[in-house]
Amino acid sequence: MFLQFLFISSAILTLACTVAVLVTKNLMHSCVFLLGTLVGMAGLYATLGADFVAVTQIMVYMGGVVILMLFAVMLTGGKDFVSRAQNLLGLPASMGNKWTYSMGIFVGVVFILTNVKLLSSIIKTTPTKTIGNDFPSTVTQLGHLLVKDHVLAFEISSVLLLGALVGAAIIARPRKQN
Amino acid sequence: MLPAQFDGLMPVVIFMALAVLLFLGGHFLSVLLAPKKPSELKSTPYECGEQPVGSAWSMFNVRFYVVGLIFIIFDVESVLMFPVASIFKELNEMGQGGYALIIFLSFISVLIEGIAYCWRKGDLDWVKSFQHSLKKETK
Amino acid sequence: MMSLASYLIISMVLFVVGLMVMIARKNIVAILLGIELILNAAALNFVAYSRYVTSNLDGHIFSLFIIVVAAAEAAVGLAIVIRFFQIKETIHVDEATQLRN
Amino acid sequence: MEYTVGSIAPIFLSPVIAFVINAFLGRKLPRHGDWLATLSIFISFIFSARIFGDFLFGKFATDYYIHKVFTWFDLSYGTQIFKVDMGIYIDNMSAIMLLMVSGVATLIHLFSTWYMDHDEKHGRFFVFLPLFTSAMLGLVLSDNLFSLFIFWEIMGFCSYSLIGIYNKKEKAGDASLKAFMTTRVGDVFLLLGIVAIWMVLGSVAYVDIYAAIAEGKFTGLSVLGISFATFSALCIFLGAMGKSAQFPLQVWLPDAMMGPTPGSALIHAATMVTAGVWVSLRMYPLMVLGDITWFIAVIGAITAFGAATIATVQTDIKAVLAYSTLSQLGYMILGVGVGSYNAAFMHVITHAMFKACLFLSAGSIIHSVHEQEMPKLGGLRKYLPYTHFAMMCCTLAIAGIPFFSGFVSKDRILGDALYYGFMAGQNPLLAIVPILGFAGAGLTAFYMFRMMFLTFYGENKAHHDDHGHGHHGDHGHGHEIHHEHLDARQNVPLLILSVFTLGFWFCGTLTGQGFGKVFGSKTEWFKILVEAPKVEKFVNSPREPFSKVDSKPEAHLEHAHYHHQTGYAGPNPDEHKLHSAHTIGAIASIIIAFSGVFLAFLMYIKGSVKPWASRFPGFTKVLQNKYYFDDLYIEVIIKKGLLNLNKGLSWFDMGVYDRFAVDGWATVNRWLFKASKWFDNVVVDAIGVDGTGVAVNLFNLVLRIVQSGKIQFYFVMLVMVLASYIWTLNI
Amino acid sequence: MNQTVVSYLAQYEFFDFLVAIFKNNQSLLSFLIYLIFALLIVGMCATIGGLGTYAERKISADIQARIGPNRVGPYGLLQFLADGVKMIIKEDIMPATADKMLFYLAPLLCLTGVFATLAVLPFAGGFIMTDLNVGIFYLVAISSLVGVGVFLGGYASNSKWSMLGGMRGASQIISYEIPVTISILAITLLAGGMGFGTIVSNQGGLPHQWFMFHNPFAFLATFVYFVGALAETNRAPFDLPEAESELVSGYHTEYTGMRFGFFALAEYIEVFVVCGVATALFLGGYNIPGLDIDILPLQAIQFTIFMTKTLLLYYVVIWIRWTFPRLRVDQLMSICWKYLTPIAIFNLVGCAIWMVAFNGKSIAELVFGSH
Repeated sequence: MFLQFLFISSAILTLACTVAVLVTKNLMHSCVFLLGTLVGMAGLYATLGADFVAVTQIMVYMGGVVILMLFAVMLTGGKDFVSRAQNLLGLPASMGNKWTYSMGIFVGVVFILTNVKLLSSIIKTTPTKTIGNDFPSTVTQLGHLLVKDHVLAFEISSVLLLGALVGAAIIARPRKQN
Repeated sequence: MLPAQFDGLMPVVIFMALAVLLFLGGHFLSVLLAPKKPSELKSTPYECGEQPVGSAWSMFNVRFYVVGLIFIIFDVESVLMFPVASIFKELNEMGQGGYALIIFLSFISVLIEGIAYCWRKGDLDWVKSFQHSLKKETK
Repeated sequence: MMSLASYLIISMVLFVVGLMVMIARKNIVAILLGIELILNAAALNFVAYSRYVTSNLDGHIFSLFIIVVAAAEAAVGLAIVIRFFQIKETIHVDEATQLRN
Repeated sequence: MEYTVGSIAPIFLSPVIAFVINAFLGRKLPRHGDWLATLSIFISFIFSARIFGDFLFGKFATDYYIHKVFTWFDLSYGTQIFKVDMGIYIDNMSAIMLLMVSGVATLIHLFSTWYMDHDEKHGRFFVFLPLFTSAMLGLVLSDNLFSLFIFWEIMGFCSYSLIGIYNKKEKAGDASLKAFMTTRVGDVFLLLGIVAIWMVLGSVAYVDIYAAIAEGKFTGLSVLGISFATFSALCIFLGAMGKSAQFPLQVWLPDAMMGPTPGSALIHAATMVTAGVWVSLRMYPLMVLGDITWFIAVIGAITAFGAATIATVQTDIKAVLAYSTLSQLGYMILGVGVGSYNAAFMHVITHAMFKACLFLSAGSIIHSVHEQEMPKLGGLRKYLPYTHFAMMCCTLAIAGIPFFSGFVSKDRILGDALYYGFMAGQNPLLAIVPILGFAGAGLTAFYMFRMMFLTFYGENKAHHDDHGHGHHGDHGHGHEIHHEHLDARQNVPLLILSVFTLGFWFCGTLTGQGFGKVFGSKTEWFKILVEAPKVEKFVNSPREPFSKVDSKPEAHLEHAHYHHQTGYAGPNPDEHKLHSAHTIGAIASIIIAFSGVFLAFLMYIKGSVKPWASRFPGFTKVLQNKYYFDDLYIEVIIKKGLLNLNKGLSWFDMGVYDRFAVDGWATVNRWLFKASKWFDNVVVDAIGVDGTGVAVNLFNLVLRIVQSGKIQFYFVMLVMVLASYIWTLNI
Repeated sequence: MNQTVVSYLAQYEFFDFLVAIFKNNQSLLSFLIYLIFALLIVGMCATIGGLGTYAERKISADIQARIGPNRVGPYGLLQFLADGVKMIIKEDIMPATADKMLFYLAPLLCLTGVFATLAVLPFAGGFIMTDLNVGIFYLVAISSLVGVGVFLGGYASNSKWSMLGGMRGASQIISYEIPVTISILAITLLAGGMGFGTIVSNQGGLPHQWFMFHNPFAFLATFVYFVGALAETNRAPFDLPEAESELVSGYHTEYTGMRFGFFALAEYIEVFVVCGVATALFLGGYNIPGLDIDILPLQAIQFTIFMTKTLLLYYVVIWIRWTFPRLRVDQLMSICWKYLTPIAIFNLVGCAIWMVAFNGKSIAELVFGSH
């Protein structure tokens, strides 16, 4: 009962915010709607019994990525995307125009059709388990997986992050005046 | 008789909902009770009585971004460390403490390298870039 | 109502919208938003399969690493965007057609 | 005694650790970490001594060995086996070699701390020295050719670094490059041989190779028209020639003295050059199977004699030593070739001892006097008494004077060579081997005593000059020579080494010929313990995993007993002939050695015989130019040969190919062109060319849109292609 | 499976009776129980938050040798109610150039982030709303919503003071999250789990059983956590985002009336939560000294112990605010990245090594022998 409620509300939050990301005129709002999408995704993870992934989603995206994006929006001219001259569709130029939107919709339709073709057969043929209402703790299992089976990925991810840190810090570091 | 297990998530949702309700309720109350006398002066941003010049949405120092950048990397690393940390004790009691320690320390050592790099390169200094650019300009 | 199919459909919608964002927007930051959506769609599929099809948690590990990689990608991508903006004074994607400044 | 990884690995690892620490932290350590390097080698020495002691006093059996294996990587898939094992192989020979390498290296390190003190390259020197030593120790420990090759190359790199350590000097840089490139010629062949064996056996472990020889796996195979065994043995021996500086790849070693003298001591005495002999000894059964021992013997004899002749005219003290090393290496290789397995290896050991001591003594002289040209030295006996003593012992040893180690080992080699050349019924042309060998022995005695007399006897020219011209004169070598005191780092290593120039340590008897036993029951331990591997016993020998504690029952080991032996194939039927050959050889070599010494005495002390340098100026010039080998390589092979080959090729390219093929074709084309011109004008140009142009333009329009650099367009294209692909799938 | 209030109550017989009343619609029953408890907690926290403003003024007055509020109610105790009423009846002003949606959303995000943390706070043995397996991790994660709220509040006002405050606030909050998270990791390591129930039950009532005195590294981690938490809640001396003398009022310069009230409420409740977490992680939580049982009447004692410790910490927070001068922004950053974070990593490494070296025993167990 509650599970269904959680699923429906999360799904609605996710989908609504996703669409809002697409259609909103303001990049800042777009980022905030992305936040909503991500929170909804966390809810969906929770309905799948993936508590750790859900909280990771909140921690990394909400605490990190979204704030970073908001910073980036501010740093790349917060006013720019609002004050720019608007085009026929009433959207700021940098947020897309009629042509790009129609292209996007076209691609989206093509993709959905393709995906429906794929999914229809996949859903039919994939044997799914019957799921009880159990909500086992995933943390210890994930810990064991990270330490045993996926230890290499675990260690390499640290190197990946180090690389990302160094690379991004070099790129973003304030330069001397030319 | 035990309750359904997913109900354990209910308080989270309830508290969030309560926050929203409280917020809406507060607004409702203030709509009911608060006076409404808008004027142009009230709706200008506060700048100590001066006429505001330009929008506040202007560009900021890249330093903020660099801090955010370092943060997100460390954030993700600590996320990955949480499951390992929470089974650390269990592994230790199973007699695999040394192995877990090596895994854990080699992960952390990379983290330390990251912070050492940023420290070395001055990304952790807030003022350095300002002073640097000031010196440049005075020359 | 709660089944693999519904999660797959949600993930499909996320993916499509992400794709549309990437194509429709001309702002590089907005394109990065689209990329985040697409990555999330993939991660959701992994977890859904982990719950409904397989009986192990490898899907969770996968989505964990997707989140990790997404964070790294966002950090580097946005750094590039900021650098690009410092050079070109714009973040319109059509300006970014050359590999050198 | 038990052998675990923990009791063997430190031999190799402790110098490696010292290397790592010195490489990264050397600058911050006191004295650049030279004490650390020395200490690490000393640790190796202790562990080696333990193994040696166990092998000599505990097991004392010829066929005892330790072989531990671990899988380095395993890429097998299905029936395709691709598995590389690494391991440790220690037999009696390894145990002796380990002790020698680590012991000599310890003393050289100790000496270097004195010699390199206040040198600008002090720190770097002590980075490479332990690495070099560890590579040699690893080479000795390794159980297969592949890991041997790895250490081989590490040594090559280290010798390159050590020779060229004074990188400001152009000559040093050239010398290091020369060493590197020349040994590389040999290394290519070595690798070729290893790969060839790998392709046939799927393994390059010594035991596997021995077992394969015993089982006859190599018979019937042939490569390039020669038998496989010959091919692989030849390749491996060519590698050994490069490393051990055998004729005609000898040119690098004399130049290698550009490095600091202790480095030369390490390269020339204990480590690198003996690696070539080592691999020849290890692969001895293969050499026998491939029937190239005569080749080995001839090469060794030529090197031994040729280098000795050159050494007679050198004036630089280090150059004399370098050529004497070449010559002695020639004896070792000669020993391998004539089947004197045991004596060749003994010569490796004895030579390592006295040559290390000689080089260190030379270093001591150079460091004290700051002069290395012998004509400018003289009379140093009074100033450097300890150095003089050590150097004299070593000179006696290398000259083959009885009671000293060089006599024992060299005499045995020469005796076997005598047997090989005259009595074994070989090709009579091979008589050249003992003849050259004995001639070289005489020359050795001559040039070594020439060096001694010029350096330590007579009057001190450098010193005298100083006094003559006063202190304001030429200060180029105007250092005051101080009387030498006993110093733990300067002299004591020399004295310790000079103790081991006595022969009885190695042969158990004072004379080396069976008289005057010293060691009692274990007389001739060396000869008993070291013998050519008997390949039959390696068939199906069990492999021990790396982690296993060694627990071979000692009771099964029968104590070794000594028998004469030349080849690997058991007791020699011609034992009495061999014995008489040895007796003749001993007497002959004593006579020859003393005559060499006497000649030197006459020339350089008494002065009653004029040095032959002035009597045969033409020949002297040839010798001084080292038989023009450098010129041969540079002027003839590289400049005339390779450059002319280049020129010839380019001439072929320009003159033949270009003129006939290209131009000729052009002529044909011209006719064809004329013939087709009208066709071209009428048909092709109007329809084809213009039509193509229009088509390309149209296509270009489309492509230009696609190649816009606009990333979103690429997204669209990507999705379209993906979608079209999925729609073609039949699901 | 998670321990919750409901599953705690379910072990008593009257729960079955209640289930019967609700015709076996267990979810509804759970929902009601949760709702009641949630309202209780929210009411309590709102009161504490309100009283916090009063306490703050009163304590500051004491420190500065003044009297402080003394008009409304006995000892001015009802001052916060008067403040609340005042906020509600103030006019809501929004700058004309503001981003309206985000202007509304920002305080809501702060409030949601803080309220959601209350769901896992361990008040007493059975009185944890839900003892999620990812408890402390969840708390850290969800409270980062406050950072977004602060930033958006600053941004949406379109005022320069607000913008500066918001930028500073966001970067301060995210920066100090790192030492806090790593200190918490150290405790996770010691406790062997992230759930609050696990963490608290691994400690004891007496001080030597607390994680604070488990080993020297944990002792250091306590202070790292506390300093970082102060900064995360924008409390003095880390109150740069709302520094009056520099930025007028920081990110909530343009906020008036109820919306300002929500920011303030969120801040005060967050301070309470942070102190509660410190209590649960380091100071032994709700454990009764010497007693190790979990039955219904004793819950009250447990609750009292927890609240006492928390409120003592709350007092310390206020005390610090009125004692220390504010930091400069560059000092703020260098304290975080050059002192706290390396120390925190050192603590984490030290705790890990301690765990392996001493097999998870605390100092007291090593000294006095385990019991």
